[in-house]
Amino acid sequence: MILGQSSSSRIVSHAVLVTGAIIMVFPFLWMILASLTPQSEIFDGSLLPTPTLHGAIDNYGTALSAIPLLRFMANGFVVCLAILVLQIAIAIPCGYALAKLSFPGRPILLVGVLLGLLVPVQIPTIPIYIALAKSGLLDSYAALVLPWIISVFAIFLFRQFFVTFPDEVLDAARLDGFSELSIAWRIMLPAAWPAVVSFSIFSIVAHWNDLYWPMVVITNPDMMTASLGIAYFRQAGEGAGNVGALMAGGVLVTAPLVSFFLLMQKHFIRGLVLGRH
Amino acid sequence: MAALDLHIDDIGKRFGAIDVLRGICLRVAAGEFVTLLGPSGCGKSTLLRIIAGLERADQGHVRAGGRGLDAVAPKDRDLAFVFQSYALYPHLSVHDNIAAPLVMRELSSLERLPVIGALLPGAIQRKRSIQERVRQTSGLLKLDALLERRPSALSGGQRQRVALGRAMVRKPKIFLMDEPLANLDAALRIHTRGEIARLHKEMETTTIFVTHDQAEAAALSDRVAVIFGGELRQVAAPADLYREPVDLDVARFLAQPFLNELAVAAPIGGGLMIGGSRIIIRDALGSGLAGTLAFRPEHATLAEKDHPGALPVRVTRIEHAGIDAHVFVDAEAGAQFVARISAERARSLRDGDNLGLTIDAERAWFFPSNGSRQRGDHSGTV
Amino acid sequence: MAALDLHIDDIGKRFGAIDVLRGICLRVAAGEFVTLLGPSGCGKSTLLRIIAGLERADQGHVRAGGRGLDAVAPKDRDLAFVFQSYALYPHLSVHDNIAAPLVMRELSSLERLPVIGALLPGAIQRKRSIQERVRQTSGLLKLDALLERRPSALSGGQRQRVALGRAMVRKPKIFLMDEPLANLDAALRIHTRGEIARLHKEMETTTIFVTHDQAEAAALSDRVAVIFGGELRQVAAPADLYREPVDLDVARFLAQPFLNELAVAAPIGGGLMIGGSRIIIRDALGSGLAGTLAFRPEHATLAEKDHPGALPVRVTRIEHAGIDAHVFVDAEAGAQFVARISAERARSLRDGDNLGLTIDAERAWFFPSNGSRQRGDHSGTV
Amino acid sequence: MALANDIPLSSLAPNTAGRYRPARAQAQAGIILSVPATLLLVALVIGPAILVFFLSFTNASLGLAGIQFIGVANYTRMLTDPGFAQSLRNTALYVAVVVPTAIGWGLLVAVLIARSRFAVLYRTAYFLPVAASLVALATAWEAILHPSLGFANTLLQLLGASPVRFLSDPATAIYALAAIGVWQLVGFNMILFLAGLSTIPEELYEAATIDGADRGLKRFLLVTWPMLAPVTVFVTVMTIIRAFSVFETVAVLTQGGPMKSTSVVLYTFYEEGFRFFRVGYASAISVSFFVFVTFLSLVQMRVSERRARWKANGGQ
Amino acid sequence: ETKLNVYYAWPEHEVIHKPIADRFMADHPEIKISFRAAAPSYDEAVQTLIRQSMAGELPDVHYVGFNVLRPLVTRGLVKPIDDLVAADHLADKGYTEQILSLARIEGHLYGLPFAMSTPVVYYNADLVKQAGGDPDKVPTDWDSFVALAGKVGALGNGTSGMYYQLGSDDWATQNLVRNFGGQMMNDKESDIAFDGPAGQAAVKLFKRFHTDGAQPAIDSHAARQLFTSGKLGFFFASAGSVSGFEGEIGDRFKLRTAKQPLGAEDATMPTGGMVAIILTDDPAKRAAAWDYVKFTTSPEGQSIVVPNTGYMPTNTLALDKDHLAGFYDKHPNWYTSVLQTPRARPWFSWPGDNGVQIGEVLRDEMTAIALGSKEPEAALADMVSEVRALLPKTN
Ligand SMILES: Nc1ncnc2c1ncn2[C@@H]1O[C@H](COP(=O)(O)OP(=O)(O)OP(=O)(O)O)[C@@H](O)[C@H]1O
Ligand SMILES: Nc1ncnc2c1ncn2[C@@H]1O[C@H](COP(=O)(O)OP(=O)(O)OP(=O)(O)O)[C@@H](O)[C@H]1O
Ligand SMILES: O=P(O)(O)OC[C@H](O)CO
Ligand SMILES: [Mg+2]
Ligand SMILES: [Mg+2]
Repeated sequence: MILGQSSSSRIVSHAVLVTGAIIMVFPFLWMILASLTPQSEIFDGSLLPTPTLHGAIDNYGTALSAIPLLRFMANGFVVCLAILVLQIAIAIPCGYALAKLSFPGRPILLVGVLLGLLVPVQIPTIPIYIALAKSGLLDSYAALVLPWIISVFAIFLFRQFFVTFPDEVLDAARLDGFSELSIAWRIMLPAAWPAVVSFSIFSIVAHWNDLYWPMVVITNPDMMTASLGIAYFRQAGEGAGNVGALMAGGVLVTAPLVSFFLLMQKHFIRGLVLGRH
Repeated sequence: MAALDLHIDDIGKRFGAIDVLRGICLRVAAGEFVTLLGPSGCGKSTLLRIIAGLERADQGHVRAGGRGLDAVAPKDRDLAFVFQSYALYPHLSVHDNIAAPLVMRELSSLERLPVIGALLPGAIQRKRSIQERVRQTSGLLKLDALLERRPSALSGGQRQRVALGRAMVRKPKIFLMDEPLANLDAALRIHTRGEIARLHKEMETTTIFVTHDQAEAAALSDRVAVIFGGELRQVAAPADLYREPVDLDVARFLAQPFLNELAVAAPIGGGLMIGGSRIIIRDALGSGLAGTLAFRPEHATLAEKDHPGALPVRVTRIEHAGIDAHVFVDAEAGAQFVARISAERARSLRDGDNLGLTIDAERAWFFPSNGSRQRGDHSGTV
Repeated sequence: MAALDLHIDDIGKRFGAIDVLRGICLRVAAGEFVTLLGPSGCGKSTLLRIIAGLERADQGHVRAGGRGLDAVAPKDRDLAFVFQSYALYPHLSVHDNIAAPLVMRELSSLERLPVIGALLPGAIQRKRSIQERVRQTSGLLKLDALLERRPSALSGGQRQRVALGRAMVRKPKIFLMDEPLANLDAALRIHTRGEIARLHKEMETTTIFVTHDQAEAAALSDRVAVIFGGELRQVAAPADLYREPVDLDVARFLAQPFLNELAVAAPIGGGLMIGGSRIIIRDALGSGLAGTLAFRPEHATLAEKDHPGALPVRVTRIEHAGIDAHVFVDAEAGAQFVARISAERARSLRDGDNLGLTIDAERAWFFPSNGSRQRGDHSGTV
Repeated sequence: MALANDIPLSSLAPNTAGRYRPARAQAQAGIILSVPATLLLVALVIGPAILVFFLSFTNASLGLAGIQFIGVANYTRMLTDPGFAQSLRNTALYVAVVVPTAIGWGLLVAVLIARSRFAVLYRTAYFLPVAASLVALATAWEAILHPSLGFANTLLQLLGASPVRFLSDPATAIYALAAIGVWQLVGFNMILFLAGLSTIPEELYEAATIDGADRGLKRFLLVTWPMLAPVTVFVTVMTIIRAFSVFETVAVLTQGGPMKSTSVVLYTFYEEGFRFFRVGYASAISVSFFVFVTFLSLVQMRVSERRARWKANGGQ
Repeated sequence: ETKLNVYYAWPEHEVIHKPIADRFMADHPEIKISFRAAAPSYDEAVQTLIRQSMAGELPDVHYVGFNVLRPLVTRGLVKPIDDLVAADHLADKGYTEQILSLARIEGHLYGLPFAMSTPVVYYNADLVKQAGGDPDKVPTDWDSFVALAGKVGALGNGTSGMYYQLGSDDWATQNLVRNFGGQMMNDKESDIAFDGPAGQAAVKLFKRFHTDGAQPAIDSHAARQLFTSGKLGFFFASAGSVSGFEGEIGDRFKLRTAKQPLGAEDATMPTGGMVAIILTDDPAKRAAAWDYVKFTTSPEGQSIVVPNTGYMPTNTLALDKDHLAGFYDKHPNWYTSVLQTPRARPWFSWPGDNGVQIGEVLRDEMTAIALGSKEPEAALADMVSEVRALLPKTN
């Protein structure tokens, strides 16, 4: 620690941070409180909902019985996981090739990747939707997963990560008898682990939250993802619906991911840092 | 173990418009320890990588034990490479790092798989044999206690030993080492260099070692190959190199910490006036050549101020160097020299003292501006 | 320029459970050049950072020119710090890097703004003065041609010079340098160390210099302070340190590349039998102390195998080191020694030669296992 | 004297044909490794994007057969369509609020957190919105922002202010959505900035301390801000793209209302394409969207390029 | 075994669809009913259907809003069922021609009406009493109604007077125009008609709701929450929500319904509700679907629909003693809509492909009036021009 940090500036900085943190956390707090409060008392004029046991039982009971919430979440997990695994499986070799191998077409591919980085993900959705419709794949996991398995962002991220990976290790591997393919899988993949973690968070956040695409391709409730499911649940009862139960559903949908991310926070930062050196 | 000789034949390499290597020819005998020495960027690493097959030469050939290597893939060249940055696999334990070259060579992809691999009959035996050899190597390098650690949990010196282990484990016929000591601190560098010497002695593997530290090169090598700007200037045993550098560049580079130099516009009648005395440069006699007279600090002596034939100088700085000391002196007309004298004697000297500098002309060199050096021979006193 | 003396008084520092520094007392005279020397992790940087105010001592005081610094912010301590990694601002040009300490001190935030700043009357003058001083400094360091470049476009040596320039530009009263040469290659390290010596001579600023390279310490310093494990073991001029190390650690550390050591279980009647001769260790006489006899390679000589009183040894390796060579020999019972002899003589030696080793007992030390060293005195022949 | 060079034998060195080429082995591997990504890139990104470009010159309509080339009619319609103009305005407003606020706040938090003793606590709090399911939390926001019963208005009334119909008032709805957008992005940007901050060598701060920039704005301007330049470019581009692509909150909370005051470009695109099936027109919107975002990102990158150049040069 | 895929609007209607399907499957073990995720509104449902039709993913049975049957017919997604109706002699089974006509387009019958509603006034009897009104006699003319609402709004404590819900389609807007004896388009559908005096009166009245009736300019989600938490006097919505409201309100206050005030003698109102239609082409499925559609509209099906929503039955036999006889006596809140049936007319359906978007235009302009950002006349003028642009050019 450096000498001479004034305590007044420290107090100001804490005040700023605490205020912001309260704003950040408040919706969660409200959601949790509302999920424990009987529907009729949530908007009873008090500042915050006041939880009761039977309210909690009611709301969570409704959330779990009125809609197949667990099924939605399971769909969400399957979809996010499938997308993530495929994205990584496709992006890592490509990122490695772009970073460390010179092959014909590499400059073009690199330009393609950079261009792809600029194309907002919604742009190609109309042709993809038509293609999925024509091949009868709407309302399926394939429809939810396929369009996203190529992530130019992942390719770019891994490429940046690999560019900083020491060439000497690759040379050592070549001398040790690794083929280029086994270098990609046996050396680059484990080495990219921190970047994989970072990317996973980017990817899971994006696809867990995505409403746009599920809204377009999914009509069968058996195939709904968590986001779509909650949006759907929200419509029930002409929207005013059962706020308590809705919040209970929100808590259930949010909890696993939040806990997972909080655990992974540090790795996330580390992955980003390593990718940048 | 059988070592191989290595013939490097007229190797040339360009990167873009730059000739990084030009017509390098070098023969390394089986079991010999040769150092490539030269300033940064002179092409040492490039040459080493060409030998390893990691880089393709634009011209020339490499042959080992009589076999041309040009068409051989790096992993089949039966040589091992030790990198300056160690180049360990960061995700593998020390054991697995050392085992990697064996595993990749001796196990099929199927056999390398963790569970299935264990079920294949041949694989078990081969895996045992690999483990045995890793154990031997780690014993030799005193790494036994570290086998389970990741490289990130090792000190620089330990990492370097693991890198050596990985290179040694499959008993290659030729060792290539690219500044393996550069990242270590002074004490560790000297210690590890002793270890490399010991290992070479034990295994007698043909070794090519890259460094830009002349002391390291001198301490380790049978012969030193000095490279400047992509050209091989001189190949010689350390002692010979010390005594007979072929040109001013080499002399300077090998004279760390210091080389005394005196520009000579044109010798007067083949001789040179220093401090009222004339040094006859025999080889330049009558040629009227311009050039540089050079001599090492240890070949200069400090005498009384009015010593006959000595150059009058004034002490400007004294640097201690163990048993000796370097004394920096100014001569007239701004020339500066360094003399290496015993620390004992240096104790009696002070900055500002007026002394006389004499040169051991037998050991001084004359390097004409164009061409290689001629030994400066003394005539009479200096 | 007026230099300040520096008193370091009983400094102690803990990190967690570890005592990183213990009761360090050191007085540096105004204008003196003192080096902190010690192995990695011994606390050199921590001490330097405490002096700079970058770290707070748990105990003790730092005073400069009689003024207590404990309550003074780093920027007001009137000292400059040169970092091992140079710590240049990568986004600023060389000029702006050097100017940074002046700009930060002498211009207000408003005046630093590019356009508005130029409109403020006082600022223009002060900016001119800053530019003038930057120019002076860059002239001194031969950086004029590089002023517009970014650090990334400089070589290691140039970066180091910029770092020095940034430290010098505001003419601080004390220089602190933390291994400023560690990242340079061998040749450049020696060159830059000469430059630092020259600058110190010109400016006569009190300087504390950290290194773990004993040659560097010896070459540069008026005095060297040797630290081991957070303790100050010895402070002495390089030549004294060379001759009279206070304990075995110091002796070893200062004996790079090598120190000969011989464990002595218990001197027989205050004497020690080597090669059939007895060395009398005067200070241990009659005390029956156990300890280590140590001597430097340059204080061992190689004689004929049957030289009277010489220890019979066999040559195992010869390392060339310029005018000298290190000869590694094995004695009976596995003891190993190194002798430094002239390269001339070494040429006649071969591995496996049988010779006799004699020790210059006048220069050998005896370090009892507990306590500091006693000089080993010879009795009769060795 | 030692022999300087051995004698070259190269005169009889003939074929270079059999030479092992490290480059060729790598080229083969490079192609194999990049083929899946290349194919998918073409099939799922570039191909469709090109198709969209062509569709934007047609009157294609989902479900109705027969496509006609109608030139730039979709584009001229876009220019004259007040609905589209409105959605552009809304998007611009949203972006103008979200981008600077989310970046500035994220940066402020990161800088303050980096030196705080409660860093983990704060970081966790700010990171929560990133990890949450936006749709669920949007609903919580809706309740909090309820025009009369919500927490926000209860609080306002307690403080003596008159209630604000956040999401029901066309004058405030887009800002309410922007606030939710900021809420969700701050933590994300903070994490990116924290990652950037952790790469700044401590020695640089120490050098600044000794140079006289030992705290506050001085130090921030001398070290932190310039050193964060590359991260800032990244964060800015990411934030711009995400702000332009706002969809979830609109779809869930306002469906573009009230009175189209929150119909942003992407939502308009969705409505035109997937609700009203005007594929041609939707394509034209998305093409313009792409051009616009690309243009903005490029401008941003160019502006920051100079600041970041030292990094690109591999600055120490 | 035949599988039927059923799709309906309004997720909260699960409370009727699921029990009906269960009961049906119990009787027809060979038929398996599965549901698609409910659409949030009739308009969304039809958009989704059109999308699904392109993917060949149409459900087998759908409950289409009366207003959006027409675009499905125009797109050829539904086939007439006149033959089936005739073959089964449905006319004798409680399906009156008046009700079937709601599903008739250009002379063909495309489905069986499943539920019917009219707009009713829900009110908080406690608040009305507090404001000095008579909970048993809600005003039947707009002036006194608006005045009473204004008084409720003036009660303070965060209370608002009324909320005329625009909803997610044009039903409520049509209702206001019809309330003054107007229509949306002329009889030949050659031009719009809502810009006449009735339309003028409608938009002006809507403005008065806000200026005089203490209607807050908030979205219907928020308003509904306001009403159910006892802070709103009157709420205009479909009679189909009675059961939902009662459930949400519980005994927090006394919920009652009343007939809408009338703006003109010839006032009419659009009939809300939906038609069960068959979308599948597969003969086996069609047969099963026909059985299902008949069942849902049978007295048995209807006796599930009515108590759980508030809709009026579409099958007259449902009121018999085995089913709903006596139900209305016990549930006066349900009966209000029945009282309004003489004025009920088909919910007008827009020609062309843009019906849904026309609905949006109307809603947006009405919202502008609510927010005071446009004068009623200006808003009406804008509606006229925008709707014209969206109507088929051939007209
Ligand atoms: N892949 C490459 N592309 C272009 N130039 C290269 C490449 N590799 C090396 N060079 C250039 O070739 C020259 C020789 O490089 P090399 O690495 O062999 O030098 P070196 O003697 O090993 O130097 P050092 O002591 O710094 O390691 C340098 O000028 C370098 O910049
Ligand atoms: N901030 C810190 N927290 C905990 N331990 C520290 C910290 N800084 C230094 N240390 C420990 O204090 C000891 C002394 O560190 P210091 O950096 O002063 O050593 P040094 O002599 O400069 O070593 P080197 O030559 O490697 O630079 C080391 O053991 C180090 O691990
Ligand atoms: O009566 P419903 O349930 O058909 O609904 C009618 C309208 O859609 C309400 O806006
Ligand atoms: Mg190199
Ligand atoms: Mg240090």
